[in-house]
Amino acid sequence: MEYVYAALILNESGEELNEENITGVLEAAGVDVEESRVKALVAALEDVDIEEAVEQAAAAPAAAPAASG
Amino acid sequence: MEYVYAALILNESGEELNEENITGVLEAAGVDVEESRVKALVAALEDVDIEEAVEQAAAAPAAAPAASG
Amino acid sequence: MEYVYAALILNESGEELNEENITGVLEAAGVDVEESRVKALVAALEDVDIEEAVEQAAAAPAAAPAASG
Amino acid sequence: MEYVYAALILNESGEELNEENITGVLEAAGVDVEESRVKALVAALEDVDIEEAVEQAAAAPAAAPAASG
Amino acid sequence: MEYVYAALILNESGEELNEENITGVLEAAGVDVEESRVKALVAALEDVDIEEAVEQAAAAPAAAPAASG
Amino acid sequence: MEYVYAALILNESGEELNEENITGVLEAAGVDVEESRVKALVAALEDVDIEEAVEQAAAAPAAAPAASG
Amino acid sequence: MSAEERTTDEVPEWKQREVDELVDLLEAHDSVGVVNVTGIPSKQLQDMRRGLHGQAALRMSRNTLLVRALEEVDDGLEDLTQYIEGEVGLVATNDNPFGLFQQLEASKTPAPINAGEVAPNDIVVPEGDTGIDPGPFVGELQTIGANARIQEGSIQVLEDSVVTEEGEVVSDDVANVLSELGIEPKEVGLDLRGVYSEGVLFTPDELEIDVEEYRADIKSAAASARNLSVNAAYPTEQTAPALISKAQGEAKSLGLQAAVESPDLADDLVSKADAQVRALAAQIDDEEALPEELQD
Repeated sequence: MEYVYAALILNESGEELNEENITGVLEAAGVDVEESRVKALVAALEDVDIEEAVEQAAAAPAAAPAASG
Repeated sequence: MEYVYAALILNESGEELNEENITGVLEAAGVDVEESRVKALVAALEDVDIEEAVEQAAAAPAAAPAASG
Repeated sequence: MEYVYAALILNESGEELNEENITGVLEAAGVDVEESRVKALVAALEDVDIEEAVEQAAAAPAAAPAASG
Repeated sequence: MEYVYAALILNESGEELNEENITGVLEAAGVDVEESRVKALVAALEDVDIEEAVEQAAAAPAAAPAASG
Repeated sequence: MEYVYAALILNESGEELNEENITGVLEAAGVDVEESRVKALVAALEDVDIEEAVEQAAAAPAAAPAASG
Repeated sequence: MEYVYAALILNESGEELNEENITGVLEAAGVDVEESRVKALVAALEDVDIEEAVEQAAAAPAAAPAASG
Repeated sequence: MSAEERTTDEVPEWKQREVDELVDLLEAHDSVGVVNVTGIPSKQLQDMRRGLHGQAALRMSRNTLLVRALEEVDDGLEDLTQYIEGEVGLVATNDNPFGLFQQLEASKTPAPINAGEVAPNDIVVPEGDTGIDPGPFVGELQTIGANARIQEGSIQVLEDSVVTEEGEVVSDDVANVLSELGIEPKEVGLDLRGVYSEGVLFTPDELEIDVEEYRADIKSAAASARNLSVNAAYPTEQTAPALISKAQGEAKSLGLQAAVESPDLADDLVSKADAQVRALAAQIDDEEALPEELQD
């Protein structure tokens, strides 16, 4: 999921969701980045309205952590 | 939520979840990082089993009618 | 509800759930403490598994806010 | 959660929700307070209508039994 | 989704899930294969227990059409 | 299920859903193809609206029984 | 046609002509089936032939000639000769064999069963009013095992009653009662024994397609692919929103569990705390210890 997380950080920071930026975030986290996965992610997200997807997720009930911390 | 995503990426890459690393990831994403939030995040995550928390999210399938305003 | 919150804080800090401690927390918050309620609360919680009660609440997600702001 | 509890006690007592007060409540409960978490909490709650958030929680169906892990 | 279907066929036939085989299946179906997507798929599936991943229901976020205002 | 997956790939690639194409996809995946099953599939799918079935699957969070790990 | 070369003397010319006709028929169609026509009255057979017109041709002949024709075409059709036995006919169609099977099934009609015949399925006398006046018939019903009684001036069957099980021989008594009640337990029609189609021999059980099952399989396959795509974090156009949602859910779950002081989580953290305090308060059964808002 790290690729998706990276995309979401960029979405929040307002930076462009391109291969370079995703790769940069992942590398900063020490991920051994696969170029093909970055490409695939960017391609898949091209026509997706991230805000909308995020809002829908947010509207869903917060997933219940059962075990106390 | 970008701080939490950063923590999740580090969790997957296996890098240590410390202030420096989180700051690095966020900065790579162009986030204007607040030190106190990073500190707070690291402190909050100290005693939490991240794997477990993530799995619990999967257990509660998100599905609720959104009436966002 | 502040009395019960005080109990929850003490439960997390690991301090003893006694009258003195509850009174201390509440006074620090500027609450005008009623001694009889503190007494009653301490007595009532004697037979309660706080962890369990808290976990059950956590399991029920703070369900779907109708109108997110 | 103790930081959040502390904020909610202050909310009920009517005291100001600032770093000093939160720290005071937590210390009275014997919590080893992290300044950064207090800061982050105050910042996070700045734009939150606590009453509303609480009402929404109350509206939520009470509690599914936790399948604790 | 055709790439995923191709992986699932290979998983059932017992053939190795590698780039060559996936490309072969897709080409036989007249798909104009993108190498990077094939690579990404192989990489994504590397550490995945396909049987388990297939069975574990993925949340359907799109379920709730948001009447966003 | 491999026969059905093959049909779904063809459905996405836009190639005709006929015996030859299904057989081709399956053989490319190393499946030992049974002609009668291919024929039955083609005949049966004549009466199935594949798009609709796929959409229904996406809307309902996966019918597949969850074998959580 | 190669009829000129084939002047085998032992075969009467009319037979050879008939075989040639059959061969022409077989060669002109993609699928050929052998059907059992035992017990079908000729009138009904004609109706069925008419019903199939345009979609399938039904031909009857002597079995020896059918076999000869099938063998003459060769090309795999000779596999069908194993089914040429008893009263049979050939059906030829350009439809696929599954469609042919469906057509033939649909054309079947109910028919009475005679004493001495083997029940093709459980024979049931259904619950309900027989409409027959009280009389000895109630005894006949009871004799064959139907739960019958006189009620409200007529003979009533109180529950669905199996009077002959599948595979059993129908007795005189049963046949009489069924006839009296007008029950027709048989399905009469062209019974496919086997179909040869473009190189493949199909038996009837292979031809019975459950379209619903295929629809369900498609859904299940699509769901599997979706699950795999999301769970393996391999994004596709269709699953990208689900992945975002999943990532969001995971972050939220972690954030709430760790009580991360984030503006995005503040609402939920407050809600969670409130839910917890209420849950704990609910365990307190001393009124006096309860907050005012929770006291009665």
